[in-house]
Amino acid sequence: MNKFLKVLVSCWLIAVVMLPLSALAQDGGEDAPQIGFWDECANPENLEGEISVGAVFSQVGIAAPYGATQLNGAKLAEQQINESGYLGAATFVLADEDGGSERETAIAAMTKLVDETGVVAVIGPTLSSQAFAADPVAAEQGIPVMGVSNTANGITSMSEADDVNQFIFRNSLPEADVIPNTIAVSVAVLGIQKVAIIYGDDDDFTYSGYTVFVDSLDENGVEILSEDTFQKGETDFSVALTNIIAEEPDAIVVSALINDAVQIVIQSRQLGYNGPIIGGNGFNSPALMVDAGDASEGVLVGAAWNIVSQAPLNVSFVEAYTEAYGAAPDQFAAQAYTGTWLMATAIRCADSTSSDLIRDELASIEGFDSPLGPFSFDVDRNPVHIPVVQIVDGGKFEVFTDAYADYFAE
Amino acid sequence: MEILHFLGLENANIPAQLMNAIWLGSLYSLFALGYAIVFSVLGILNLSHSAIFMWGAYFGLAASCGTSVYDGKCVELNHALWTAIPAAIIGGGILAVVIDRIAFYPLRKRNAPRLSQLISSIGVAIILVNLAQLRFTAERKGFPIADVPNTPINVPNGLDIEQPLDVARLALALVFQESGVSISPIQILVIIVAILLMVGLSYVVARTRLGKAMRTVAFNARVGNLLGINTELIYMIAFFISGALAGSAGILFALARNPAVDPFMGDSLALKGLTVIVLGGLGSIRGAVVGGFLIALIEVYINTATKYGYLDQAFVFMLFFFILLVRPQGILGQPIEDRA
Amino acid sequence: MWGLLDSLLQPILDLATQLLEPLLERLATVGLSEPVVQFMLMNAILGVSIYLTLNCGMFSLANAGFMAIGAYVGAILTTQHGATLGEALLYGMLVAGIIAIPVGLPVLRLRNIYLAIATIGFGEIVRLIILHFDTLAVEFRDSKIFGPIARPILKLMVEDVDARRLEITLGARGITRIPVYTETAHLVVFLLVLSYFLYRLHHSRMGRAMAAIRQDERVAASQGINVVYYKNVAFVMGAMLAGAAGVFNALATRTIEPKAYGFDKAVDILAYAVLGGLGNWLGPILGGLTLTAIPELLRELREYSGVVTGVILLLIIVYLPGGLTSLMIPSFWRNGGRYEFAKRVTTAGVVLVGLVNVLPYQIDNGRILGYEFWGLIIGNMVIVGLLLWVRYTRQRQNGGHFSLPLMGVGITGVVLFIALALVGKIDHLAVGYYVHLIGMALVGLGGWISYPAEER
Amino acid sequence: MLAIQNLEVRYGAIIALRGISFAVEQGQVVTLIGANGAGKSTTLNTISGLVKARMGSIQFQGQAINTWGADRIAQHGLIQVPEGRQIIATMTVQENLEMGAYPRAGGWLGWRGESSDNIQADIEDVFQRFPRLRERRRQKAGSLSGGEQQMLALGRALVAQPKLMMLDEPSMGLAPVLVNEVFAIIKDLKAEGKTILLVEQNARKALDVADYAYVLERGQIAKSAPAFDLRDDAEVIEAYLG
Repeated sequence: MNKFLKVLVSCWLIAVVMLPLSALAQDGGEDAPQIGFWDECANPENLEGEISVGAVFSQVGIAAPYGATQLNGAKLAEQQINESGYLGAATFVLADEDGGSERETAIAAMTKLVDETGVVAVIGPTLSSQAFAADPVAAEQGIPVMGVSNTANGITSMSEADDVNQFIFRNSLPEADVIPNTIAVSVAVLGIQKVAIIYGDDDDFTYSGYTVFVDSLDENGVEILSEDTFQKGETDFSVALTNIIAEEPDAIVVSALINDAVQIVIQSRQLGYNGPIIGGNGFNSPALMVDAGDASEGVLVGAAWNIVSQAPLNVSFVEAYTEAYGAAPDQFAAQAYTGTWLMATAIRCADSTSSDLIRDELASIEGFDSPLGPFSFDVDRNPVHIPVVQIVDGGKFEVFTDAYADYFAE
Repeated sequence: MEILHFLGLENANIPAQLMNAIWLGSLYSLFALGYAIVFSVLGILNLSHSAIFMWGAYFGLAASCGTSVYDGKCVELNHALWTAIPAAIIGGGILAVVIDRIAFYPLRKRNAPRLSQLISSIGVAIILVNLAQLRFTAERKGFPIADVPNTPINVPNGLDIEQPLDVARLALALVFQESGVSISPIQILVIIVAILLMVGLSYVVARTRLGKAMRTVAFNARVGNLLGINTELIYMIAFFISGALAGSAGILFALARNPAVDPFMGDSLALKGLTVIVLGGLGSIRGAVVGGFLIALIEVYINTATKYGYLDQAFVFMLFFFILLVRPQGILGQPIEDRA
Repeated sequence: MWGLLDSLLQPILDLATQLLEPLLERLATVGLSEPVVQFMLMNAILGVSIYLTLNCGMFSLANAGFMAIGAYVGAILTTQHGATLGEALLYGMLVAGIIAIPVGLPVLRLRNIYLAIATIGFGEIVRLIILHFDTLAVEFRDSKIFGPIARPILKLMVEDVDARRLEITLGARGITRIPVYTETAHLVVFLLVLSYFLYRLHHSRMGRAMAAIRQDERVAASQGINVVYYKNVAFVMGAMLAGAAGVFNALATRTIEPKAYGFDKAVDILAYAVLGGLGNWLGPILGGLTLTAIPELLRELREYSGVVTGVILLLIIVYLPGGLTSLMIPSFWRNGGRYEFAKRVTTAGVVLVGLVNVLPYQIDNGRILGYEFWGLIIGNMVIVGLLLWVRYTRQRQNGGHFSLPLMGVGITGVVLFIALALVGKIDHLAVGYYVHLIGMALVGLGGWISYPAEER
Repeated sequence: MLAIQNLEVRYGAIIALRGISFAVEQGQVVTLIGANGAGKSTTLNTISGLVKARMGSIQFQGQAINTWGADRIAQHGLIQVPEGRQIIATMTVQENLEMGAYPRAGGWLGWRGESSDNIQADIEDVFQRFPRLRERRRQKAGSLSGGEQQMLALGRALVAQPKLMMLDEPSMGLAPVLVNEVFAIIKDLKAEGKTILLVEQNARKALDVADYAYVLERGQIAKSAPAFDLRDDAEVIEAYLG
């Protein structure tokens, strides 16, 4: 009997686990935001039924924290698009598939969306390496795919065949665009002469960030005292930071994702370092202030999106997101939200579900007003918008200007 | 100075780095001890140990933060901070016992090969990590920053030296400040708790009847049985201790490195723990402690004194590989027969 | 010579492609798209690679490392030298095999857990070296001692050896723009050839020697079997297979990165083999196929799929000790005469489930059942049930019993279906739903009845 | 004291014991003799609870013990000295003897256990009996010679204050001089009134010390008689005494 019970219990476990724990109820936002090409493109007349746009975001594995907010951002956009009747008679359906955190899972998700679900376009996947593996699956079949968090070099030119590349877009500003600006501005304002670098060397995002940092530091004539590395999952940076602080740098330059960034900021402050810490896109999350608290004061963040930007579209996005999910959005959410609206805009302007037409409309989007600011694609389907340099001051991001020149002076 | 130059340490902040090594070593040892106990008593390499570590942190978090952790970040404490520690220890212990009953007991009863036990521990690890992700999401969580005393001890500005405690604190702070060491009260707590647990455990294993029973069962479970030892009970206790150690390591780590709790927080320690127990000698309690501090020291040294800091993990694994080949029983281990 | 081989192989590959087409279409309808099938096949090869060592009694976890080596060799050859799949495969396997020799000689003296740990260490070292290869290459090139040796080797990998920064493995970013050469037909043919080879191996002198070593190394040695030799041969063969899987993997995913071949992968590979069963070479193949398919089949469960995968792994290890293939080994189905009734009940259940699944699925595309997606899971259960039935009509002896797996299958089926109806994945009003529930309940009941009284 | 009825044991498909029955009375020395693989050790292990019987009953002092765990059986004074001594090599001689008294001391917590003075007194008795152990009490048991290990194993069982001792091949692997010594000890124990179930391949020696004997053959009892009678039994002489 005993054994039988055990079998029963084990099997029951499956059942229990599969029961839905919670269904996230979403209240609709009342005021429709003024986002979108309402005037630039006429109301669509030929669209009807459901139009599926795929979304490949990581819901499990190491990239899941980013995938989760991405999905939130995209879903918010989906809801607004449908409530505002942006696509006329048609319903915009976000067909989201879990991309996992590996290349194989992203390929599988992408293939499913393209071959089975029959999507007209795809947003995602979360990681750059997944994009390299999975984007061509869609692009080779002439389905446009837009990365909303892929920052590695060469995303939009990944294929040998240029007609495949034509279908690959991204709206995420690569580190190569964000970081030079950050370094130039901070060197100009603070007069930095020597820095130490610490970066994650087993992640393509942080590694790319590191190489760009080195190049732009060189260009600005800043001396690099030392380079230290860490690997994903390491949570103790005290050894490297102790070494760095012993070198007395003018600033610590960090290329890390948010979780590591928070730890590095906290630990360097704990070790007695009070100077500027310069980070890239990875730092651009409300978690920096929430998790690091006072330690985050004086952290410089170069980013594609600024949460405190008072641009009306950004304010309404932040409000709507916070209301729907009970937490402030991060950059991943903002980019996914904008990406989804961009895709819907391309569909609206194409007034067709033909992937080719959608691609052409997407490529020709110019001056699209979004939470990211006025947005355009360049000829290589990379985003064009102005990166910002922010500083954490008084528990929130502020735009970093000349006014902060004496901020770090004793 | 000569010797420092030779070692490449002339520019290093040696006291601070030594403190780092001690703190890292305490963490590694505490984590590896649990690994070592289960291995020595049952011969199981329990790869779900790092998942217990992670769940221990969540247990602690849930205990002092209440239900708010489930849905979002913990903004304020529901119960006192210290409740997190016993919750993690007991929770981790019970979890380990449950794991044993579900994943190892049936296999043990059947005399299944060790291979199966390794796999079933992997299965458990997969389940636990995914459950944590389901329950708490993959977002990193932590205690409210204001509540955790993890600002470094330093000389306060306006000090009231009338209290004897303050004098002690001042003295401590002065020593730290002079030597360039920066350490927070919580880190000191970790080191103290780790050392207490290690000393206590070695005492239990070496001196008490329980320890002797555990050693007997570790040597040969059949003999233990014939001597009147309830081996299953001993296994249960061993698993409880192991889980409690993992849980305590988890919560202490979560406190010291607040915020640090996410479903993957055990990943990097899983392999490191393995390295530690191999280096110290599989199944050797003292070995796990020595191994932990040794690995921490090596890491710190490579990072501080050489330009190959990025290779510190590779060095550790090379050493690990080399030790296995030359002396598979580890530095302090008993000679083994498991070798051709 | 290469051209000749190519022209010989091409018709076979074409034929295989044609034959596979309907099968792939059928699989795609249940969520196993062609890339997924490819990954299943690759993982089957990986399962075999570890099986070769396990079959010799060696508990090695080095194969993720060898897979990484294969993948990087394949990627560098195709991107830098324009190699074909065949060439990449050949060199990938060769390099992995050559590296396996010096690794195997010292490491294989260890046993059991010790060997496992040492090979985990090896895998991590490989991953870390690949991660830092470019930096290390510069170090070696500029070093006075190693420079002369390193230069010619590096010349093979990169055009400009004297560049300031060498870009060979590209660290964490990994190699991108790898051409996609791997086709399903390649993998199927490779796996078929491999199966034939394994089949022959089992009946060869070498196969028997390896089996003897697994049984008892000392006895084998005393019978004049060269233990060290055979163990190393098995290790090298395993490494070459893992290398081959790596090449296929690299040439299917367009990009590779070191972290894809870390400890997690090593553990996955082990799970393929053990899940499938180590009784014979079919086990790891079956295990690789199944374990890769499960998460995809469970895709609809989304965030729950990880837990379910873990539970399935655990259930099989705990309740099906010999893995999936043990269902096919006669001794598993021993039973006594008192099981006649149980047999009838089970048979009825199997027939019900089988009918309601297989026939309507073909005829009505699953509409009678109220689902489409879950066809394959159900199909698997039917196969399991049929296997049970076949086995115990053929073999009725004393000793162990098969009640637990039967009950497991039955209860899982029932629970799964109720749960699926609850989450709304199955239309619970469909006739097939109830027929299915009853059928599965009967299978479980059969197991319960046949459960020996004294062990209840 | 100990009564076995119709005991049947299987290892998978292999039948090790095919329904054997025998009894051991208080104060008796009973021996089981037979060839390798006849099922002698299996019998002892089944009584000790290490192996579970498929059928049959085992009664000890009127209680059915066949469903008990090995530890509980040992706690009730049914102590086995296993084949090959099996002393705990990693512990000292003293610790080994202390482990013998583990159930008496009240298990791992020491609840309701006897005082350690009592136990230490019994350990001293063992040292009295085997003075060589006293000299080596602080040594690791693994460093003892074969004969010393056998004495330690016997001593460890004695510390447990057994109601019935089961000795599994005590003479195995020992030099002839030591074999004589071991049997001399068994004779002493018999003289002290201890109840012993002895399993031996050395049938001649075993029959010399035993009161009653059973001959096991392929899992069945082929013969049973007072040991004295079996010594003269032609078949037994041919088969085991040669």
